[in-house]
Amino acid sequence: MNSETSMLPVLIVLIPLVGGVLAPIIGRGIFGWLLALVTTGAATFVSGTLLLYIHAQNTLTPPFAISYPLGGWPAPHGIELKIDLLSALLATLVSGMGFMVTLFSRQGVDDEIPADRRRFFWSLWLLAITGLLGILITGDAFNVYVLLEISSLTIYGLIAMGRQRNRQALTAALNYLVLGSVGASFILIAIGLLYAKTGTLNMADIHAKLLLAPVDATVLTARAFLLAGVALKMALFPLHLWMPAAYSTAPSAVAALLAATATKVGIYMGMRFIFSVFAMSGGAALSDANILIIGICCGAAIIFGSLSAARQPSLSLLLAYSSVAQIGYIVVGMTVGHIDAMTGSILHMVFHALIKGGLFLCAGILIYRLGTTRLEDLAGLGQRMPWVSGAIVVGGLGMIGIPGTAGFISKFYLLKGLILSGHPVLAGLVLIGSVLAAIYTWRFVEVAYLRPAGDTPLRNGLPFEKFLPVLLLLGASIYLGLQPGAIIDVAHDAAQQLLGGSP
Amino acid sequence: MSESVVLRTIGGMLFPYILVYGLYVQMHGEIGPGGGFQAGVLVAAAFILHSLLFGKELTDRLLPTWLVDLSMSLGVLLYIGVGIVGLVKGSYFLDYSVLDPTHPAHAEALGMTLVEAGVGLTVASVILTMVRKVNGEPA
Amino acid sequence: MSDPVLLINVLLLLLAIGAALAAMWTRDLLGAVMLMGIYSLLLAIEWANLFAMDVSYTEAAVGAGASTILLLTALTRTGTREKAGPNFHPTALLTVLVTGAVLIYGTSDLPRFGDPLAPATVHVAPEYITQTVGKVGATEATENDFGDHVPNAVTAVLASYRGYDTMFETAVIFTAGVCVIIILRPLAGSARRRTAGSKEDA
Amino acid sequence: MSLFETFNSIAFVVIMMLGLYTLIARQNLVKKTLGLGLFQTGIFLMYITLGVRDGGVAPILQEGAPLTYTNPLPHVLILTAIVVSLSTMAVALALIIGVREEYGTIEADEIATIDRADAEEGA
Repeated sequence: MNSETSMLPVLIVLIPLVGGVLAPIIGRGIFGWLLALVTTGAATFVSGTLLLYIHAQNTLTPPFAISYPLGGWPAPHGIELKIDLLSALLATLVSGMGFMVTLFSRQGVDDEIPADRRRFFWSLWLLAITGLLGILITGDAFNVYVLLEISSLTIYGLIAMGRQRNRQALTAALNYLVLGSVGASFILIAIGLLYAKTGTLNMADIHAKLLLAPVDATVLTARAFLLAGVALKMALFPLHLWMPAAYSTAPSAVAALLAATATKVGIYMGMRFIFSVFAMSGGAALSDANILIIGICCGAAIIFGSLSAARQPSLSLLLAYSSVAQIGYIVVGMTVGHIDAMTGSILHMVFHALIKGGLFLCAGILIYRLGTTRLEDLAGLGQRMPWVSGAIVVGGLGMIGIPGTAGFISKFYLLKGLILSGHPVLAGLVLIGSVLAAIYTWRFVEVAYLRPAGDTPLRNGLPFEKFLPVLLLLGASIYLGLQPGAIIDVAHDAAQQLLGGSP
Repeated sequence: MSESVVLRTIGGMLFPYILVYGLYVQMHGEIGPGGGFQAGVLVAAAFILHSLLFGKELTDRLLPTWLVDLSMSLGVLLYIGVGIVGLVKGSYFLDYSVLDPTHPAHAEALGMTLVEAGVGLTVASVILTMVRKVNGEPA
Repeated sequence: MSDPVLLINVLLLLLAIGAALAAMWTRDLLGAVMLMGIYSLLLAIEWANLFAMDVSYTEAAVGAGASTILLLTALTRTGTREKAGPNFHPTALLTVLVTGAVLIYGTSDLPRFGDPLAPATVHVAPEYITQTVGKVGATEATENDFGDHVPNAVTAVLASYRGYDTMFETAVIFTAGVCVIIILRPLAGSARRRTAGSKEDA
Repeated sequence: MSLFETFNSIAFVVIMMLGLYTLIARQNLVKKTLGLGLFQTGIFLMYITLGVRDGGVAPILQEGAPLTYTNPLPHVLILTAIVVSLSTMAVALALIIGVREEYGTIEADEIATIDRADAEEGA
């Protein structure tokens, strides 16, 4: 790596961190929003540059990953940043989504957050993004825990800001705090047990030491605690209970940010630990019993999440339960350890972030203009707000996985991988999930287009800066559905790196 | 504010000693147990004692909210700033040895003193803020 | 490990568990907080007994000091009495028994207490003690990374070798401060009334 | 292996589970927070136990006699974890005070009843 690009890895977290710490000082009025916009934009630029660089290098000399020793101390004594294709791809996704949602939220934040607290709101906002980005690029197990706590604490605070609209936001935040802290503590226990067995905290080093030692009770327990903790964080059924309440009561900008990024980072942690730390020699990272248990959880998530989504009274809750189901898809793909399924899983993470982020932004617009997302208040929305309801339908089609949308590509790879690896039942579940997604999308279509317009007053016009991110996100999902070559290439290479067992 | 003259007198005498002890724990971190975090808690405790004895108003005048809010950020910024020096001088982030190229080992110790000071500043102001806010004091 | 240390270790932990049990059992929140303070002090002594001096200082300052102050202050606004209710909770018991059994199983293959050949003792830690890690790309082996300026190995690891972690640790406490400000900044009255009030002001 | 040497393993599991039980079984939010804190101290004990070494003294290096020291790394990790635990507790207390202002109670089951009533009223 040449000298100009050599400091880029650390800049990914440093830029939003500095922004987050400066926000309480200089973030008054419009400056908080500008600061957030500039820092997330810069972070997107840096991580995008790294993604292109790593992808190019990986094509030349696979597998390629950047290592950055912090403080100049070599690993395993120091902490190193380790950026491979998956890290860079997701870092670009998270910072890019952060940028889009920030672009969206100026008026929303003015609307939903009291003036004297907005600079602190932007501080938490940027620190949340810092924590999520940090998890993606670190190569140190304990560092993951510290960054996880930063992102979690900020998210509790951000959800609690929904209190202005709905007091349930406080209990939702508190429930999430309790479950999230238990999850993080489980991860801490797992890291401690691993440290006892290997004497190191560097992920690559732990992996190397684990390969030399026999698998014993301590390692198995560490894996069990790690999976349980990560499942809590990514809201995998049946540990999803905190999520719908948190998503539906948080300020609309926060809900969009969480849906697009936070659970994805939880899944990334699971992938990273399973395949880069625990993977046994030969690549079989999980035993058949593990796959059975996780498969059951994912199947239940897909069925239960979709069915619940179809019964929810409001669009926000519908979207939240649909996320429960989508997490099932992503996890099922990574569990079987097949290259195509993993590719599908990574693609689905990206596409779901784009689509669900866009849909939650639409919900944000509804709150901004109607003050509610209750489905019965959305009657006749197709005539009253044609652009927004059109966007919601496009997003819904992507969730179903209609050919031509991005959702089709990722589900195609998921199905292919699941069938080729000999899991036809799981493949069947993915198909059933698509049918159920059609049902809950139809609920919205029925309300918005087949019912006479309601009389809830529209408060504001449709601001362009709010609709632009929606257009960009959903447009990207359509574009990637029609021209999927490049992103499939990246996802495939990332999956290969991950399954190769190189952290 | 405490009504008891005895408490106020003894507490008032203790206050500077706790502060000095906090400072000692802060500076002593490289040699013995202690460091920014423990020192920060001690300093915050000194000011909490001060406000219990002499009333919130006096402590607020001594340490107004804007100043405490500011030092919360400044502590972290000091830490990051020391790290950025390494970056700017062409080495790695948080490499303290570039602070004094002629004596790298000495520079390491200097860098650690500086970042510990940042930790202490942030911890002291955050804990003071937490207690004030939980106690329901206005912004 | 010498016997007195082990004996004191067992006694201190038994006392601490006793304090924790009492704290969890009582329905008087004020009492529970004070018992947790005592528990923290006992732990602080236990950390010193296991030669973790810095942890001992911090436990005393945070567990017995800062947390107790925060909890007591919070109790003045939330009430100090816990509602009476059943102590037996089948779901909780089941969860705890399963988790505890898995953990006990997991500890069965841990290295012996104080084992000088444990991986944690022989792999990375020795260079932290001798302080001879040496920077990336250093041409000659350093005799001592800090030139004997930093005899406290805990501080050396905390602020230098793992300084990146500590930077984020500072950011965590900063975050907590901002969270408390953002959640608690307004005073008495409900949130909705306050927003109505602030609109009138504007 | 004597009981003395396995005692710490049992002790930290007992402490963790005591905290976890309180966290789930008790309805009072402050009590749940105390349970969470207790759970976390159990993890601290686990880490510190890992660092112990026969004949080791506190890792404050002294010149002269070659001494054996306990492992400083777990101490560092637990210093960080203590800070995290304090931060979590502070945020939890802030949220609980907010809940008390909005709902007038800090018992989880009563809050759930109020939330259900709210939902039915809205429907």
